[in-house]
Amino acid sequence: MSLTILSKQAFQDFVARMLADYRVAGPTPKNGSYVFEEIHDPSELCMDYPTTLLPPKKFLLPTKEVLFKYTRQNGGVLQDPPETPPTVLLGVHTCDLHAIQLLDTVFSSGHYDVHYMNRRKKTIIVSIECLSPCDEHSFCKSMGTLTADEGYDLHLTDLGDRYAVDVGTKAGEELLAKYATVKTADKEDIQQLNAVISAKWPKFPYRLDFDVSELPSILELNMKSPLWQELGDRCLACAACTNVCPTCFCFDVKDEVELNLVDGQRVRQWDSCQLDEFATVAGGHNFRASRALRQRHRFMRKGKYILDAHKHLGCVGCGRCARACLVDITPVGVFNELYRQQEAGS
Amino acid sequence: MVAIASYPQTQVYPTIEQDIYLPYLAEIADIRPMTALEKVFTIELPKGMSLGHRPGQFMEVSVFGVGEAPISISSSPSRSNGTFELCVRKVGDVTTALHSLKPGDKIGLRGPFGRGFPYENFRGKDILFVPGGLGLAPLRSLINQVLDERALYGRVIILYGARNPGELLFKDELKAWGERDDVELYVTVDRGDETWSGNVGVVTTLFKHISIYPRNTVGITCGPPVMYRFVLMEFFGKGISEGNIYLSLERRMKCGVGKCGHCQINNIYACQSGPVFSYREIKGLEEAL
Amino acid sequence: MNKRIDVHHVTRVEGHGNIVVEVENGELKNCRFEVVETPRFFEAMLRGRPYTEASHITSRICGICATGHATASLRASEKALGVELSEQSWLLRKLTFHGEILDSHILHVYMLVAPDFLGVGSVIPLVGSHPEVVLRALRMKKLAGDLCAMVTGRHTHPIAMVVGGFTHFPKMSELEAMRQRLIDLRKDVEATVELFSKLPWPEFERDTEYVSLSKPDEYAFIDGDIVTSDGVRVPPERYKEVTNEFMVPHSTAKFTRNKRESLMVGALARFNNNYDLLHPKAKEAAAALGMKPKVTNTFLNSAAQVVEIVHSTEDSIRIIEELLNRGVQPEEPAPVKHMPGEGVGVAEVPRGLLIHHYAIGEDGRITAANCIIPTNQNINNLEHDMRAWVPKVMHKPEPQMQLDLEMLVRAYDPCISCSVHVLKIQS
Amino acid sequence: MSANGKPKIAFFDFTSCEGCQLTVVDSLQDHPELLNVVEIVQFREAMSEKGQDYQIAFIEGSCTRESDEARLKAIREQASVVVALGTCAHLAGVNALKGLHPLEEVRKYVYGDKWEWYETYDARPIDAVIPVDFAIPGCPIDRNEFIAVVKALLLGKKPPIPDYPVCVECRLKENVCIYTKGKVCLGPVTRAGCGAICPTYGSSCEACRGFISNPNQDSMKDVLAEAGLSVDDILQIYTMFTTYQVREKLLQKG
Ligand SMILES: Cc1cc2nc3c(=O)[nH]c(=O)nc-3n(C[C@H](O)[C@H](O)[C@H](O)COP(=O)(O)OP(=O)(O)OC[C@H]3O[C@@H](n4cnc5c(N)ncnc54)[C@H](O)[C@@H]3O)c2cc1C
Ligand code: SF4
Ligand code: SF4
Ligand code: SF4
Repeated sequence: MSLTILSKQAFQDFVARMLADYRVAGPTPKNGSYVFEEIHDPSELCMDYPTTLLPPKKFLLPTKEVLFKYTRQNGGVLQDPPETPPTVLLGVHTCDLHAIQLLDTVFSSGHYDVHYMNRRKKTIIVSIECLSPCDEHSFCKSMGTLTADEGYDLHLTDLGDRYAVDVGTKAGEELLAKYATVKTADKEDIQQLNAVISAKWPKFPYRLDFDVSELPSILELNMKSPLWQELGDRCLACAACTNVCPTCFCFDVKDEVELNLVDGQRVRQWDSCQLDEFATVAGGHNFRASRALRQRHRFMRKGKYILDAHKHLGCVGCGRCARACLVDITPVGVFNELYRQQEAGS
Repeated sequence: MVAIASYPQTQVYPTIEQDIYLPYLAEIADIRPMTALEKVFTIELPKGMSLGHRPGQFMEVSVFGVGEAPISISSSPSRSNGTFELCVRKVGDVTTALHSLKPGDKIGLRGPFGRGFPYENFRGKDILFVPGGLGLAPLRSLINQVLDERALYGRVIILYGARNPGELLFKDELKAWGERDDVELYVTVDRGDETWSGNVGVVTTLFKHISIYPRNTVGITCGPPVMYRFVLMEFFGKGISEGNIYLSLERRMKCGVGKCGHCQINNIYACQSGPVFSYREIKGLEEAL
Repeated sequence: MNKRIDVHHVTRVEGHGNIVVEVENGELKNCRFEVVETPRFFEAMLRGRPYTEASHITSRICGICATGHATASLRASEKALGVELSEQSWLLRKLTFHGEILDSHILHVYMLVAPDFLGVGSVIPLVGSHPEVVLRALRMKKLAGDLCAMVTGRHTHPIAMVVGGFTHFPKMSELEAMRQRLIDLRKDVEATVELFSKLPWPEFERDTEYVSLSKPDEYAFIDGDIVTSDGVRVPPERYKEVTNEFMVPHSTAKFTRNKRESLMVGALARFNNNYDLLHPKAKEAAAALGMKPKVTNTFLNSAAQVVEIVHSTEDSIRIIEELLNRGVQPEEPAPVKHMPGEGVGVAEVPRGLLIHHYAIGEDGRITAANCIIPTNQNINNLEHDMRAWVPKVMHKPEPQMQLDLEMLVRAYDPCISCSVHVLKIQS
Repeated sequence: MSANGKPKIAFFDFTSCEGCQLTVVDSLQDHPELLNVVEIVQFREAMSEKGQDYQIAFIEGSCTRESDEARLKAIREQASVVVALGTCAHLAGVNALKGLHPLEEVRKYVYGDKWEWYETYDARPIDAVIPVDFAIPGCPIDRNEFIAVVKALLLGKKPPIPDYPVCVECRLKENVCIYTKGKVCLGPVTRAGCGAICPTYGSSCEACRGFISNPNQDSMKDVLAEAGLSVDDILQIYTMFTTYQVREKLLQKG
């Protein structure tokens, strides 16, 4: 597909026009940080942002959602949950895009999850190329998520006064055709795009001391590392790490009921393997009772288990968990330390 | 790590667009009190529907307004014709709500889920069942399946333990099994009382009563987490091979379909790959036992 | 004629108080209002705590006037430490204070006072008999609570108010929506005035010394001089000259008096002293309620609250419009200028004049604290009112007499749990 | 049950600010239909009627004098379910602050030479006097949580009081963590359920809801120390609402 150019002004118009037909969400400032939020005017967007507090995942897997409604009378007549509106997600970084690809696999394979997939099918993703690292915590380059070849409908690269637009899907192409005034890239545009992309890569450091393809085996060999206990001693079990993670997808399911005690709804909401009760069963037995075991489980999932099950790594290097942790437990620190222990041991 | 085999699975949600979280309604046909804590529910399926389950599979049972809980199917496929049975221990919200229901009330169902016992592979072999406590509920499904096609199997040995005589489940059936000469049944309780003249001691103390030919024996156990290690040691002590040992594991479960993460044992989901596993499949899993 | 009225725990008031009245041979022998609330010792607890905690601790003196306590507490620290609030902070402080006045007055006139006039024991039967009144009350009260929550997070125990300003700022869209709701509220406010203008207030006159804050340019709720209807005017720092606390054995609350045998604070005192500065619409409401200063019927304290409901509604709309015009900018709290320090914070909380007085040490911890609560100031006056009221009602059957006495108590809107949280003057 | 089948509930107050009862009144603003499913038979703050045949008792406030114990016991006798309403009742709350000073000195400080007129002892939570079935934490309680607890009790479920830290709710609300602003917060060890309302409004969590069952206090103290707090400072922030809890822990440790 040919490369398209969208001036920044044209981008504003593009967004403004989409707002008539779509729920549009993108990065917006909040208290000195950024969040993905539904917008009502293009001026609310800030496309050049470091990272957001929660990942854009929340639009596909809401922190809390209704699975269905019931009434307790006559044994419960079931009704469908409310429909989600067609949505455009703007300004998704490539790390988050990789995470969404993982979620797509999780929720479409095995038992098909209509709730996630219905939303996903109604969502158009306009991602954006990162040109400089968010901060010292991002390690996308090490995780291979610093760019993406697929998973987006449209992909933007900031060329200063305009965006270069890669078209990834038919839906993206149609969106552009319907709402945007574009021009085809000329030689100068392409030269500048090449220059911008070439200039960006060296700005991102590798932060893992080993190649990411070794990560699963490093983890597997370190099931019994003393590091887990150290992490368990420090961990506050506050679940900040998993709650801000773009790939975590564990959830809890609950029944809610109205005060008439007749009508109600079954909801699911984000849950975390770091919390005490996550693996506790009747009789009080907890299959991962210690924080050490739970931290191990978390990192095993990120670097190995999810890969085993879904063919995507469970960590995309966004660095959110590292930023959120009050006791400095970071994936880079943990993975590098395990690698060091392994090297020292062998 | 050993790959987890997939046995023939019942396809409950055949079309992809169907909602895996949406329960269907079924009626409670009968409720039999078992012990102070357990009741057996006979569930009548919607007309024309058959469960088509395997022994060892479970249902997600809903009481609307209260929640959902995974419960093993306690009746055997051989005896489930438009109805099936659940044996429920009252321990929390959903199970208490179930206990307060009456015949004719409706409940919500999803499932059957999980991988049951590959009993076709047990044919021709001797089977040693070791249920502990509520562990009899899922194993009863398999035991009755085996008894209903009794000729296809070798010896059937059952070692059953409960905490006290009052907590023994399915007493009628235990009696009937005990009276059959093609079933070897031993029952024990941790603590006896004046009504009890049988064995006293934990379930592993029953192993001394039996002798088996390990190469041709399948050992199957289900019970509280603390019990597994000890039963396994007895199985090994009797010489049963890892591939011939089967366990049904309990985990916390929310979705039953491999998404919610609660039942994860290292890299596998107990609800999908289990709850029935051969020991060989899980022995490499740190968190399994 | 012998009668003994012993209302053990007056209901529909905040906190625990008992009425004890003994009439022997047609003569009033004994007449007491006992405060039996458990003492809480807030003053002693404040010692050693950082001044930054003081407003959070003292708001727990009273769940109804939590915002009032927090405000007086913050003003005491701010005065002590030389903190100057920005104009925006003042607007927000006043706005949330109006929310408090509205919330408390609505609760009082509708849920605590109105049932007496409608002949029922609580607001609950009114749900069946006068649903529109109850729904209106709930609607109005919800708005008041939401107004506070918009600024400070919640009405009971506000969060976002700190020494020097705020930690959270309402969004323009929230202000706009609130303005609209307040404008829509006018209908309910009018209906309230109408409802209360028709009530048969008991006839009872007893002049007393009315004490309140006063400011030259506004109907004073936060800061101002302490003035009395007997012509006294002192700056807040000299509050002791007016309050003169003393203790009586039948009460865990302290009593006060000034020029006369007793004094009164609250909506009626504010109305009497600051009538000229009321919003014109509030003055109209006063006319509809048949009130013109000086009003000396204690029962009309509730009517004065209705007048203030009008005033606070209108003034809230004005403040929000000002905020919308100037825009709301997140800003850091104003800085502390000096430490140590000593300061007095005053506010006209729903039930009257509230005074917090702190000494703050060099390490920012409170070394001494004193707090004078409106209800304390009123209880003495209440007993004097009772003495004047009993002879008028003692011929009535006991239940009616008891109700009449309870109504007098409720007219004060006493906040008894507040009143025992006395923080003693440490001089 | 009353004749109409509605369970009867009653509210009682001990040493408190009555903010929790007020929150109950506030919850009626959003949920007037509460009155369709329960019958309130006692609520001194809001009504004069007094019914004695209640099944569920909500108790607000701490016990701060011996003479209150009998009243508590009488409530326990009558009610089949006793719920502690708010931090005062649940954990003794701010009332326990006075216990940081010698009792006699505190009494004299406030009431001078009349100190003996007023009976008092160190504030204690209700469950130090009578068995309590459930507690609704918070100073004040959260009105949605109150409604959720009532619904659970009516359905025969365990009240849905979370046992995970405030941080969970705080992160899901996308608040900027208080620590990134250079201030400290007790969210990581405090029981959630309030919607992390304090951090949401820019203020630190002060643990008004008490601690989760299994907090990592050692690590928490390291975090606070790293943020520049002295041992004294740490003790002070740990005693705002949780003096009683902290003392119990210390006593257990011996
Ligand atoms: C595959 C499988 C088969 C089971 N078969 C049976 C059976 O045949 N009969 C039977 O009585 N029970 C069975 N259980 C156990 C049963 O699911 C739990 O006891 C039940 O979920 C408790 O639900 P509740 O709402 O009554 O309790 P809750 O009120 O939810 O909780 C009570 C306690 O159980 C824990 N718990 C919560 N959810 C679960 C969960 N999903 N699984 C386990 N523990 C949980 C809680 O941590 C709490 O400590 C089975 C469990 C599994 C995983
Ligand atoms: S817990 Fe807090 S709000 Fe509730 S009564 Fe006690 S001090 Fe008041
Ligand atoms: S502000 Fe407090 S509650 Fe929120 S995440 Fe940070 S530490 Fe946790
Ligand atoms: S954030 Fe903390 S202090 Fe605030 S209400 Fe919640 S638990 Fe209480």
